[in-house]
Amino acid sequence: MDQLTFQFPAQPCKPSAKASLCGVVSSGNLEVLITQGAQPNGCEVSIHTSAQGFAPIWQAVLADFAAHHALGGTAITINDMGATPAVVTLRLGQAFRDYCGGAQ
Amino acid sequence: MNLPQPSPPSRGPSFYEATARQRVNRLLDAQSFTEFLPPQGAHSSPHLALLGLPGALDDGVVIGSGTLGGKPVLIIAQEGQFLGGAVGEMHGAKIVGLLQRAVRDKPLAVLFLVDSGGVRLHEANAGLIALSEIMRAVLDTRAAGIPVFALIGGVCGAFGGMGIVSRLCSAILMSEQGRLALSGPEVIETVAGVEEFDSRDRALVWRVTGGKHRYLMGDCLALVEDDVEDFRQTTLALLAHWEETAPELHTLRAEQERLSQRCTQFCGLRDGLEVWAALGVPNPQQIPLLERDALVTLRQGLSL
Amino acid sequence: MPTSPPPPTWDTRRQRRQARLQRATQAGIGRHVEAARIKTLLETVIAPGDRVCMEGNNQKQADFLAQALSECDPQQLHHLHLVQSVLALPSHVDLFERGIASRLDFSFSGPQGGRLARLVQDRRIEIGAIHTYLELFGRYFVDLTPDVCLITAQSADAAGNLYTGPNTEDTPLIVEATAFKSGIVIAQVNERVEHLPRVDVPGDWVDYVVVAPRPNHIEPLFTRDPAQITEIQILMAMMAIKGIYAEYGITRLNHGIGFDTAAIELLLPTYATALGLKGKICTHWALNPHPTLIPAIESGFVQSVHSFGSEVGMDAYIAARSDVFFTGADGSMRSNRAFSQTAGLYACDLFIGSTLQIDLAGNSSTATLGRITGFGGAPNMGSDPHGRRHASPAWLKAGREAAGPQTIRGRKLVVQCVETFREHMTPVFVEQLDAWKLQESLGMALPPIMIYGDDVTHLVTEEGIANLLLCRTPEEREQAIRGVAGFTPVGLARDQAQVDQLRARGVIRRVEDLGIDPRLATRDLLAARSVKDLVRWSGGLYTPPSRFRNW
Amino acid sequence: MTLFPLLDTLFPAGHEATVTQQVVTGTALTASGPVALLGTVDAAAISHAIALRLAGQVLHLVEHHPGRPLVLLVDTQGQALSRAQELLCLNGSLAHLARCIDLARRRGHVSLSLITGEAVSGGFLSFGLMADRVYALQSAQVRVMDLKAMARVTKIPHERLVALAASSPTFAPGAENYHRMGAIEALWDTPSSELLEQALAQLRTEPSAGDSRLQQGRMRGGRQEAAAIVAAVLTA
Repeated sequence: MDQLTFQFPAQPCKPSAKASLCGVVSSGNLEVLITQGAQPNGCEVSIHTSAQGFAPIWQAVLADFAAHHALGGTAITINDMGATPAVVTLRLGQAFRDYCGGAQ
Repeated sequence: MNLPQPSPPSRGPSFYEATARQRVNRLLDAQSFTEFLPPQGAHSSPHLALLGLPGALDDGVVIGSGTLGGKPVLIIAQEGQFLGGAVGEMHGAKIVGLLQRAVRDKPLAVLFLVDSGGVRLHEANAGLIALSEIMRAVLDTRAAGIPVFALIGGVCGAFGGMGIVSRLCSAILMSEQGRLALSGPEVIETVAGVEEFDSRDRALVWRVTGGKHRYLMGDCLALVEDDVEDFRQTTLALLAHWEETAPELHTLRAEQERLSQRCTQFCGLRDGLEVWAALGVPNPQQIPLLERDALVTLRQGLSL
Repeated sequence: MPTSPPPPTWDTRRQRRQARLQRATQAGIGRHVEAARIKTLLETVIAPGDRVCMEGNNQKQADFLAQALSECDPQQLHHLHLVQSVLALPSHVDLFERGIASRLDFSFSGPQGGRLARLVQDRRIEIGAIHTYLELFGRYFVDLTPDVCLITAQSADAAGNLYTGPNTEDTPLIVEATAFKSGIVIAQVNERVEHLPRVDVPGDWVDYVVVAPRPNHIEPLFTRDPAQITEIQILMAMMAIKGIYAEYGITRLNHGIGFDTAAIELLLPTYATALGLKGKICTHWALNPHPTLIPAIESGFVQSVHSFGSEVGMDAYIAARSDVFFTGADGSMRSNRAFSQTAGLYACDLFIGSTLQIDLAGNSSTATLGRITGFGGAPNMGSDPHGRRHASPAWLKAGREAAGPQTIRGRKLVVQCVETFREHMTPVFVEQLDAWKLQESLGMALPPIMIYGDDVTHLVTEEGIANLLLCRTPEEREQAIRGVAGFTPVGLARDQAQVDQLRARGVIRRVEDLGIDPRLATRDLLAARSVKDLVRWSGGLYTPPSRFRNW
Repeated sequence: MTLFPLLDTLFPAGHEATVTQQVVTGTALTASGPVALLGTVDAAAISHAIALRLAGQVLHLVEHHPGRPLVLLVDTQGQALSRAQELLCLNGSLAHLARCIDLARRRGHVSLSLITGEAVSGGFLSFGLMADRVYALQSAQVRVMDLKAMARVTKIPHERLVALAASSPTFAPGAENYHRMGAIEALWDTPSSELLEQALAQLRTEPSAGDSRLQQGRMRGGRQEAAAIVAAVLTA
């Protein structure tokens, strides 16, 4: 298991929920929890993943997501069991939509 | 053969496919659910972490309170997709805590959405003890006059200790996709051989453990569609007239008689088809294809 | 005094055949052979060095005869040259391990791919070539004509006429090549009957018939459980329908067997209908009877389906839908792999399938190290037939995109639909295919590439669609591929400026460029979410195999 | 120790026990009066037949000997593994057995289990673990699954499991682990009538104290999480 943490600069978001959770930790899937973070202009991500050695890909996937979404002021917790980047992006999108009440 | 006309399937949200969280939210009155020990602020199982496995923030079970038809209920929903919904230390303790809370808070009922293979092997001892505690807690809850309904229709069914727990509940509601048994077919196949139980023969697995068979045999009270809304409506209908009775010698005597009698009656049978034939079902091989309503009608016609 | 040369003989094959039949008669074997005497028959009528074709494709198998041949005495039968579509059964490989056969020309090996690779490395087998089906079928009539064929059918009558049932598949073709070049035709059947429902192979083309102790094995290869279709596959299916099927007006097509294409089939009654595409796309098919096509058929999308073979559990449904499927006077389906392959190659405007690896030139392969799997139908379906003459709007549009308005020919659309990573984070997009290493390690003449890059017209991934027809240089083509390769190393090494430019030109189109709302990509969009749903759609006519049931 | 010498040791004042088809039934005398004996031998696989015979005995006890303590003798390899058993809902018969023991408790019968041989999964859950207190002989084997099988199922290397088992009582087989986790009250090095009398006496002084295994598990350091989680649910 790998434990990874990342921080990305991001535009502040306007949350409409205290927290949102999407997905289930199961083969090829993951859970994404978004809660309030410490820095309004940044996003902190903490990952537990069963797939070892993919830190650069996580970095790229998350940086891309952070570049396209106003994630500032959030903390993202991820428990992963080998989800592909496509599934990661999908779950991040679902969780973020819930967190912002449908506003993108 | 009297075939149904081609028809697109009903499009309600599938109970089988939904996650535990989706089941809870769709089963209870809208917006009424409050989760106890929600994922935010929770930590996942330290035992899994020790084994190098990622855990889930809810440890595979969602618990909380809400309303059903405006009445207060407590709810437990196991997540079958996470490690087979299996019971570990934290998972089990959440359920025990919820049931203790039921004894204290006296909700109208506890809804137990079972979706589990039983003990989580990664925490085997903790899981087994937790299951024993859940068994005792279910009986305590019922003894306090609060019904506990088991709803079975998820990907993992109810196996192992959770199969026992389900049968300790006041009533079981199952969809035909649901399975209820003790040992999983894979376990029996591994130990006793493929001739004893071919776990890849899924039609056989369902004829032995599936919702329709359990319903025909009276091991579950209600057969429902694989639709969260149907689970909701059936639960509401049952609760409307439910009276939870304290455990009595005579009821257990009656159950002892029922179980003994049927062991004699169906002794040596190994397939649902044989049992259904013995029950007097005219075309047993048609049972798997029957729609839910037709099966319910058929059962009402049997002298059980 | 000069001796005159002996007069030439022009019927050595026929004489040889007569001699063999006579030996069998002397051994007391007539047209109808007892199962217990099958090995004697094979050892009597087959000779060392013969070319033998054992029927077996990806569905039905002459498994009883294959097993019997593999148990023959290698002292008597050796150096056989197998010429057959598929090397699928363990008994097929046993023939080489036991020294009965030594040479192989084939198309596909599937589950036996690992054992086959080891035999090649140990030099216990010589491989002539890995063919596409149509090439191998063609060579049966040119230079690989079987001396003996071992085939399988549903039933036979007293005269040796054969009924194949819905799974006719390769039988008529193999028999024709063998019987009309003085070969010997041996058939295993599931039953002897008084009257056949219909005659698929005339009895005078068949020399021996044996009732096998067990019915021939048929694999439910084309059954995809809708429950396993992912949201990503649904998203890609939406892109294919809106970005390719609708834009080119694809009416005649063939689908691969994966979940990606099953998703497309299950979106026709929902998503495609909502887009107003009913009657405008997907009306005519060269396709096995996929259970996942049932909702589209029931919704009135589909006018015609011709099939390579049947599918387990679909027979009653097919029989009840004779407007759609090709059925005999008896009511059951008649399939034919050679005809359907030809239809897929020449009469269809689009092939779409999936693969395990794609390189920077768009070459794709399902070969992995240590296995020789060969190809299924994909290479014929997934290639542009340069000899095609008849036009269709889709074919012309593609041709003009590739070569400008003055082009003198159209193009078939060949689409690869893949998620950029497979399970265990294995990238699909690679700098170099494993096929090249496999070629080297096994000393093959060609790398086992399934679909050549220059035949591929479109790539669909979760990141978008790349239209390779619009690329004008190899560099553009490479960047277009990188531009939809996601977070794979190939995708991360893209030239972002060039990719942006390709997107501006419409060569690469993202989900948002296609006007697709990714939030709709949920399993609720599937016309059927389970095998049980398919049964309901079929009105109970579809009876799925046990392993696909959860009721 | 085989059953009858063990019973002689535990009940010097006398006992009448019979074994038929792996089921032990009988009565024994203690200083404080008669107790009912009930259990299985030879690592019985619990089937419908065994579960129903055990349950029937418990119902007989409740009906005919109100208040008489119940001593459960545990020796089970788990549930019977067969298709015919599952066809008739084996989990249902085991649940029925558990309910019968629970009824006895609610009717004032104190109960203790003694693991004499094996105690495994379903057979243990529905019978031995339903008693007020569980004791085990030092030689008892308590488990869900052995580590080799567990390694196969969980795909975690066997050596890793063995190494981790040394520090964690959570997953490895062993009565001592179950003691640390609160499910077994004590291990009896040398079984004796004194130990049994003490255990019964203790039960009588704190009848129906409820399920205290969570607290025991926490106090003994074997289950660090469970009690706190239950408390948190109650205050959530």
